[in-house]
Amino acid sequence: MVNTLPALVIIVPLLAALMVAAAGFIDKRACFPVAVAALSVSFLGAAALLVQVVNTGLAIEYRFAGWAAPMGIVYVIDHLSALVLVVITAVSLVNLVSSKQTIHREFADKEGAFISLYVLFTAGLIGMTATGDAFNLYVLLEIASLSGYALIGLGKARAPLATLNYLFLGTIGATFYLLGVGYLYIATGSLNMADLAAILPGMKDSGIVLFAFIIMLSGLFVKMALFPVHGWLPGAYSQSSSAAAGLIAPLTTKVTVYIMVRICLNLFSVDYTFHQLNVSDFLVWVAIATIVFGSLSALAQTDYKKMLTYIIIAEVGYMVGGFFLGNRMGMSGAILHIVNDAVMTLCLFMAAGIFLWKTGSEERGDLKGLFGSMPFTMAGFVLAGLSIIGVPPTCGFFSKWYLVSGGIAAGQYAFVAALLFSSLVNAVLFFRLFEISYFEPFIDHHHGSDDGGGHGGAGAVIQEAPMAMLVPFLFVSIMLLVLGIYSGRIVTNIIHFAIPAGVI
Amino acid sequence: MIWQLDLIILVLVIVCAIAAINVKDLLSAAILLGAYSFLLCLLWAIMGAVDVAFTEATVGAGVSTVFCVSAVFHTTRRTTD
Amino acid sequence: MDFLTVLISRANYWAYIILMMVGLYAMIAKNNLVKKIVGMSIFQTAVILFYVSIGAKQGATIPILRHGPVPEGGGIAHAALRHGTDAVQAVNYINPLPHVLMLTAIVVGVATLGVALALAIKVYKEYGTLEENEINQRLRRG
Amino acid sequence: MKLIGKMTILLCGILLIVFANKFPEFGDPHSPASTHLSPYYIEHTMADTAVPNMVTSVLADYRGYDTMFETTVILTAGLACFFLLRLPEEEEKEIYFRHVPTGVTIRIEECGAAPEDSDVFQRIDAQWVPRDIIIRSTSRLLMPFIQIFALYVVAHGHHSPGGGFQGGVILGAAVILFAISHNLRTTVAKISETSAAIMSAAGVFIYAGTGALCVMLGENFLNYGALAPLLGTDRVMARSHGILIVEIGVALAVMSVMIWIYYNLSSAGKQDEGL
Repeated sequence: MVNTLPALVIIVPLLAALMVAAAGFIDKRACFPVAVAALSVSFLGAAALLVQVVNTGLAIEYRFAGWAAPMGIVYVIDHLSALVLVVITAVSLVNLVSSKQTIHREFADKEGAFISLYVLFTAGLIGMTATGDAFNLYVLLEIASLSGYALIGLGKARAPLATLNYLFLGTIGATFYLLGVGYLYIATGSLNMADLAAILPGMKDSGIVLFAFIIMLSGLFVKMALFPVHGWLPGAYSQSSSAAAGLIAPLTTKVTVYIMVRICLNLFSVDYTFHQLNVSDFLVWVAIATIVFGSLSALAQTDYKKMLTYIIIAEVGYMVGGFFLGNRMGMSGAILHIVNDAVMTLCLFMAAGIFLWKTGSEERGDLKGLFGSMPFTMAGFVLAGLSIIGVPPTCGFFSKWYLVSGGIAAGQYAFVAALLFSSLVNAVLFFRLFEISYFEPFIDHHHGSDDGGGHGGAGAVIQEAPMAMLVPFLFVSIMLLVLGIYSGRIVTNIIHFAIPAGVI
Repeated sequence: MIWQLDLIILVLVIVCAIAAINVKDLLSAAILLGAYSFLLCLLWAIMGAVDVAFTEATVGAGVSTVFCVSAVFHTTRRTTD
Repeated sequence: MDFLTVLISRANYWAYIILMMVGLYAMIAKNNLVKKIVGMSIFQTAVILFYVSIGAKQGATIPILRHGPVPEGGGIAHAALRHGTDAVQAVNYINPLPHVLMLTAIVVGVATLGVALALAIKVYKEYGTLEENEINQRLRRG
Repeated sequence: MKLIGKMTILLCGILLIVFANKFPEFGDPHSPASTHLSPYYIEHTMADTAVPNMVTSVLADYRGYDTMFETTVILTAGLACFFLLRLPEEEEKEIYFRHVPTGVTIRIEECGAAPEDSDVFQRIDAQWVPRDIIIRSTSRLLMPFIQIFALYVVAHGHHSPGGGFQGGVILGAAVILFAISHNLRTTVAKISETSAAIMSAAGVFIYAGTGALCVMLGENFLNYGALAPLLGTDRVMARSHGILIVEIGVALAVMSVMIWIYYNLSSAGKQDEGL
């Protein structure tokens, strides 16, 4: 009996997306339940896969069309991809559930198309994570990108222009990746990652392979918004609607980092990436520049959604830098941070969505007095802020701890300093937000009245977000604590096996 | 494969590409892009990639050009570069 | 004659690089959004040219097996086939794999083109121009 | 900015040319690309799938999973264009009609009663231009031939160049030709946007559903061999038929998405007069 779980994880969302696309023109009410059901099945499948992989300790292979590895396309689910799959499906599901009303209000006629693109985007990311074929990854990357452009493109007034820039850079990135695959193909004649990994050690000194490595990584760097090529990210994400931002902001950059990790570790070996080529120091410096740049730009923003987008850029720097430290601590930190950062970013963007719903604006000043009127939401927001800063019981602390220890072990003190600097900046940013929302009185823009309450909005009436938004949000913010408490287990049971034995 | 033909078409392809991005009229740019795609289709046909050539002839030279023209029709032909 | 052999063996690779750079130049340095989209299209097709060049094989025929009645005294490929499918020699047929990959890439290209043009139309509706510097001026003014 | 761009491009170009000199000779039959994987496809396509056109067999069988997502990419583009561009239909202040036999244009204001859109009274827009009768009749004459050729391309993809994509695009092009030579309203009246959208989803569904059927029959996704009992043939012929089924799905999806994208692009989402 074949284990069909790896196929189900992606096929169910794909079929659901098709049904939703058609249902959008027949009966709009069917769209949302079908999408939620499909994403739930996908999430349960991913969780089951993770349990299977952890219990058996072996990677699961699924052969599409029944052809064995180099001839056909296979899915390979190992510790790393199973972990990322769970994160992708969970984030997508929670965000969809929480933004039901927003989608309904913002895209009245196009609800079906939006949900269909949403599910297609998720399916693309799932496929990118699970695939064991270098070219198949490109196709799925394009699905995720195209649906991402569409989701972002229908936002605020400047969204189309920002999205068009994103599309140009995204296409350059994807085409560079495709070119890299072509170089590998001309050198080896194969497209399967495992097959390539077996052939490549024999041609270490080949210039073609070197260039394939360079161009694939540069393509991915464009896609993940590393420092010199980050320009598309802040505009695109801050102009998008909150339902789309809550899906795309947490996932796109993290999955791209995951692809980078996978290409460096499983396609080109650890030996090639870290010993044959002396690029890791250079890339750590690029990451440091990204962190410093992201943090400084975030300081300059008054629009909190734009501030969050610059924080995302800094976080990309954490992960890339941590990975290229080249030791076990740093890599564990980077991989753990993929998980934690996805959840933290989701939490922050959900909070931003609730604030937008409440105040109708994304200016920092308009958060005044929200502690008084939305105590639960603000409690969750404080947790998310503390996690981004890296305060102990939350998950942000643990991944940062691994990254810092990795940096010290590798002797990269500049990286450690950049991490601490960025935490400091985050502290400044978030305490400023807390201050505004705690001490300044709430102004209700909808009714144009100032309740004139004292500190903490003593006279304010509690007016929480609707349950459908609040419950998922609080669930995610509690997950921040849970992930923090269990992060030791995640590292020893899953991430430990995801890093090849050669890394010390 | 006849290499003389190959070289001539390669040169024409490059000329078309450069013309498409330098011409001062967007409608001409769209048409030149179509011509570029069609020349590439010829190139692939003589290189033996018949299926790719067929697809490029229908998709690249056919439908893409129509899309470009309709987009130009709804925006503007004017360009400064 | 030496230069000529080098030219023949490398011309396709050089041409793909030139096309790629032309496309990249248009995407980075051009001011007009539709010009950038045209550049993007050229950029993507350059990679397709590269892949198809990988698949080329001297002295081989198109990747469709000769089937049905075989004429008397056909080419090498036909002669090999006269003894049934077992005699198919890989040397006689062009590598089909890059062609398959590039069918996918062409389709991805037209999909991206469609979405990009849709966005360009939206930008034009918003700002009334396709020139980036004019759009930036308008944004700065208010 | 422009200077930096030019410098980067020059650098990239030089780098690419340097590395390109390390490639195997152009057309070398002994290069890794021609010796590692591709001989398997060339030598086994007949025995495995009974399809002489290797490109079709690799496209729809060995790497059929890629092709399914390729079709999905097209669907995504259709959805994206609709999502980005489509404007809600609203009542216009004034509408124009043209009385076809006399060529008189009638303007009807908000309160007036509009005639039915028919052969006699044709709804037009302010920027209407007369359509040439020669072009109209010629394209009407050509359409069936184009469509027949497209069907041939779809069905004959096993034995000659062609297949679902090419055939689908040609089918779509026939409709686009009709829309260009007549006008968009006439075309939308024949193939509505809703049916184009549903057909494009259905086309991909045929592909993915065939795969899912194989899973239900207890084999791997897209392993058409599992369909053998249903089709009443042996496993090899079942693969050949399976390829035909998914090619039909691809053709349906590609045709309707091309039409759908054209509807939205050519009218900037208004779906009125069109080009």
